[in-house]
Amino acid sequence: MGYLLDGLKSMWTTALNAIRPPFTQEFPKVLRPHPERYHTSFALLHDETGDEACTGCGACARICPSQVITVKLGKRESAITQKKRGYADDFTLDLTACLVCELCVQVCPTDAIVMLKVPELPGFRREDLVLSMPRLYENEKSKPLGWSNATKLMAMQDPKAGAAKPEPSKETAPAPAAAGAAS
Amino acid sequence: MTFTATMIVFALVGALAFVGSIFTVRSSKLVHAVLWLGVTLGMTAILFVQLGAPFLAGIQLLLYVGGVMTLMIFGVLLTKRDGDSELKTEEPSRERGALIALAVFAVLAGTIWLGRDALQRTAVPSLGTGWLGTSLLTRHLVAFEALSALLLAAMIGAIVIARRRDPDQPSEPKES
Amino acid sequence: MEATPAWRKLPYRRLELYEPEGDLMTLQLGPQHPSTHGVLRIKLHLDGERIVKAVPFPGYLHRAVEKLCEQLTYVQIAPIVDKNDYVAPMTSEQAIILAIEKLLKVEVPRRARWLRSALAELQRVASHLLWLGTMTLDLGGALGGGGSVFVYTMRERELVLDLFEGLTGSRFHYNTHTVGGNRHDVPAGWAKDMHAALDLIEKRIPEYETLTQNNRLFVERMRGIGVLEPELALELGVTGPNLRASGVDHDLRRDAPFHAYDEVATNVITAKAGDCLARTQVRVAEMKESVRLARAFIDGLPEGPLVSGKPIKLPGQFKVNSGQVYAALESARGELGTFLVAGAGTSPYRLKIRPPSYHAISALPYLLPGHTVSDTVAILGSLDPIMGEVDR
Amino acid sequence: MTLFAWLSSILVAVIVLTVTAFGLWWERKLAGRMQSRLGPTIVGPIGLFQPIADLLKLVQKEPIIPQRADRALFWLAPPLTTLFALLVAALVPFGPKLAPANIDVGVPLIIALGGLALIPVWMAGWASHNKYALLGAMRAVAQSVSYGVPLVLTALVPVILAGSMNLNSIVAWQHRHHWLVVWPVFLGLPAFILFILAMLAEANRIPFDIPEAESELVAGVSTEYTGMHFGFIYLAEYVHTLVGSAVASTLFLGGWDGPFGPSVLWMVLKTCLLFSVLYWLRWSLVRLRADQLMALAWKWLVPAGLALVLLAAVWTQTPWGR
Repeated sequence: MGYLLDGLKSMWTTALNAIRPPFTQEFPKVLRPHPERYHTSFALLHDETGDEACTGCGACARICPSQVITVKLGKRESAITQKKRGYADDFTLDLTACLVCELCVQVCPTDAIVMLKVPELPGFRREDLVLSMPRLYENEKSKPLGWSNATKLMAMQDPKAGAAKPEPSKETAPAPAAAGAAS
Repeated sequence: MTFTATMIVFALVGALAFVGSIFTVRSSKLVHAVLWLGVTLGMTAILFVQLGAPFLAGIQLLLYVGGVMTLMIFGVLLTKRDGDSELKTEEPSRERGALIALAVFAVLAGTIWLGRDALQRTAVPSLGTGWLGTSLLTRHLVAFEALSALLLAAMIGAIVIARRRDPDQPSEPKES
Repeated sequence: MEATPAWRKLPYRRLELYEPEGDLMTLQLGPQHPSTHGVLRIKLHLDGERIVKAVPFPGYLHRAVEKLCEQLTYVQIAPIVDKNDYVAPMTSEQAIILAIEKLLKVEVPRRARWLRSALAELQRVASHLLWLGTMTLDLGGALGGGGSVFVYTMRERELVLDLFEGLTGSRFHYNTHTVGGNRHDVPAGWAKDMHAALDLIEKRIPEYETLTQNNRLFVERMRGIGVLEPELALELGVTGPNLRASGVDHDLRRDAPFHAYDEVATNVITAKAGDCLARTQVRVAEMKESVRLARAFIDGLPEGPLVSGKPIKLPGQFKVNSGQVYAALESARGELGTFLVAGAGTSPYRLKIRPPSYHAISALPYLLPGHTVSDTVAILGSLDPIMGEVDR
Repeated sequence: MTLFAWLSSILVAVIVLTVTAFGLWWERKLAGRMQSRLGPTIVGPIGLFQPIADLLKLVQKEPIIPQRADRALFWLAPPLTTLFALLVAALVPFGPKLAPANIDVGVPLIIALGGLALIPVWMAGWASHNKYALLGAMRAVAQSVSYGVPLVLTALVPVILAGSMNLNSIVAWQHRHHWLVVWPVFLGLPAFILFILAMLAEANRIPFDIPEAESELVAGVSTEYTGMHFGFIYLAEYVHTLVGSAVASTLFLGGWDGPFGPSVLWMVLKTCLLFSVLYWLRWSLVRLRADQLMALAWKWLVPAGLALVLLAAVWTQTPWGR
């Protein structure tokens, strides 16, 4: 009898879940809301003067754990400021092997590379997932940009932020409930 | 002699039963033999229906096709999959078998031939399952119970044989 | 010479009693099988449906992560090892970061430690939820009650992943830990979201219990199956919930505190029986405990900096020339340790990961014999191995 | 056979296949909602044509035969599974007149034909030359042999009470008296529950679907099958469950008997309701182990069934049961 009772209880539970609204959505028709920090693909930015922000320093290529970024450094005169500075002659990012670890964004000294907030990343050929330099600059204009850039990430990780408050020693650690909720 | 639908069905079913029995004997694979036997038994069930004994047909399906076949299947599953599946028949036994089959056929045919007048005269009464049950539990009660006791004894015997353990076999592991 | 203890039994029954070709059937369970949790192959010698001998063959998912890490600098390792334990990437990342910090002698700020603890507990909840789903899937099939529990637990796991996404921007491979702290600070309103999600999970856990460990049909499949004796478990190095279900009171969160576990007391959950049911009960109870701990850690999150050293700017910014360390933490599956030998400069000379799953599946040859094929999936599921972690 | 009998048998076949097709859709939709999912939504309005899309997909697929398989049996088994499952449907009365085969031994014949469905399943498992399929076939045989007994015993309860083995007479008896599950409730209800359990086991449904336990045996007997061959085995399971529901509602729930309206409607309604409940059960429970299944059959269902048969026999001799 206990088996029957437990079976009925299980059936009750599934019935309860059947009454609740479905959790899944029809993917292409309904897109789930993405949080602010959501990131997928990449874009290269122009700086405030309208020039290409990337200086071709290659910091992103060096930090990348899976080595998907290749940068070719070139030096030439800027068309806008007329100053000679570094440019990326070629910049390729192979998304097929990208870990989306955001390290390249963090190390960029000029906030040139950022990530995108596009909902999905499909591609049917390998070429669709290899981002060449024109495509990266195209992404800046056509796609919604992500939240993070190097300045913001660095500010968040600043060791001196909030350092004014001395760290309480372990003996006087406050009870968990005493400290306020983080915001 | 006119050919009615019933006769055509009878001829077809009878032919299939015959073919089935031949293949049961002649199949080189044990599994095919069992399945052909199933065909034969199933066709026999249809013959029962034609003879106005649907209950017998149902029981034939339930017990022979359902039960006996299943047990044979069990037997096949317990044999090896490869190697042994080719059946070999010794030559002398084939002749003896044919002789026995012929003898059985002669007896059956002779009985039918001798009783042909009686068969033609008496119309088979369509007696229901109720009549069958009543007669089993009144007129043939002793025979019925004797058969039950025999089957019970056979069952107990089978269990005893199956439960005998080889002392060399590893004991069951404790599950707790 | 002392006598062999009773628990040190042979990992298989006496094979020589069977004809090598006739009596036994060899069944290759896996590597492509619905319930080997990835690509584990188990060679089963069957007598009917009863297992006489079982030999697990890991290695089908070997990706040479340890060797790869020797080529990478310290700051690049964290996103790579994320992929080891693909069910709980957060703790797999923390384990490596702990070892690197210990090697480089980097102090971690208190805020980062509390945040890491909260994340670890959330990850434990998510991991145990997925485990419960797959475990019931093994028992009930994809087209049955198991499938229902699986979808329910995935639904609740999504809530945790949503939280992680809100914090780090990624659902799965976060790279949120860095040497000396965390990369992402808690966004506004995140704590409130977390409490809401945990409230929901806490409310739904009794439903899973109704469908699984309080359901007699489920219990009958699990009770007395795959009993892991505590001595054998200790001998094999089994840790985590599998060990605690065998009655050994061992939890690194309490016994060798890392992160901020020395500041918030952990209740260690143990069970006596050591069978599949005990492992289920321990994990479900741990889920509730983890919900409590996660709340405590996020409520008490201290103010202060998130990173003590420099944030990552260069691949080779951390240098050390000698030393070797072993650092371990209690992941959802047990003691996830990292042994790290410093090379000259910015890369490790040798990195060895001690995955709890590997030790858990090493118990399979001892647990499986005597059980049936149906029990195989129950035992395997209850040990909660993650093949990405086993094979690395 | 009269023209009317031919027409009614065609009508019943059409009803069964239609209900099965929409039963597929209904089950997926039901399962979806129970699992917090949407279920099929794309093909047709609210995914109504999903079974047709499934069928088209299965038909297109290449039939692959393992090299060492027993070709003849491998080809023959899947259509036979569906055939045997459909044969049972011919015996179920859908109305006082709408019974394609209104024969006196309906109950034993239905159980016999239901048991026959085992043979093609075993053929499929054996012919596949696959260890998982063979294990599945072995389990199917053992399970079917065990559960045939309680199935017969519980089906005997309405036979004894109604005094007939004709399904139509049993329904007519329930029409004159009460539905069996209503009165005598202490006989009808337990017999109904036992019958449902045994029927689920015969139809290989959760919690008794161990012959094709996909988490243990990959897919059991259907492991090696592709395309429409798999489709036949899949369809047979549904037809089996559907016909089982129809038989159970005939024996215990009054069959075509209803307070108003056409009898076919009531029969289909009861069958579909029972079908839904069975699928509700399916999506709520985990499966049993093979030995537990045997223990349940021989230790509980068979003794209980025997006791019910005895009780029913005694009941007919009491003043209330005459």
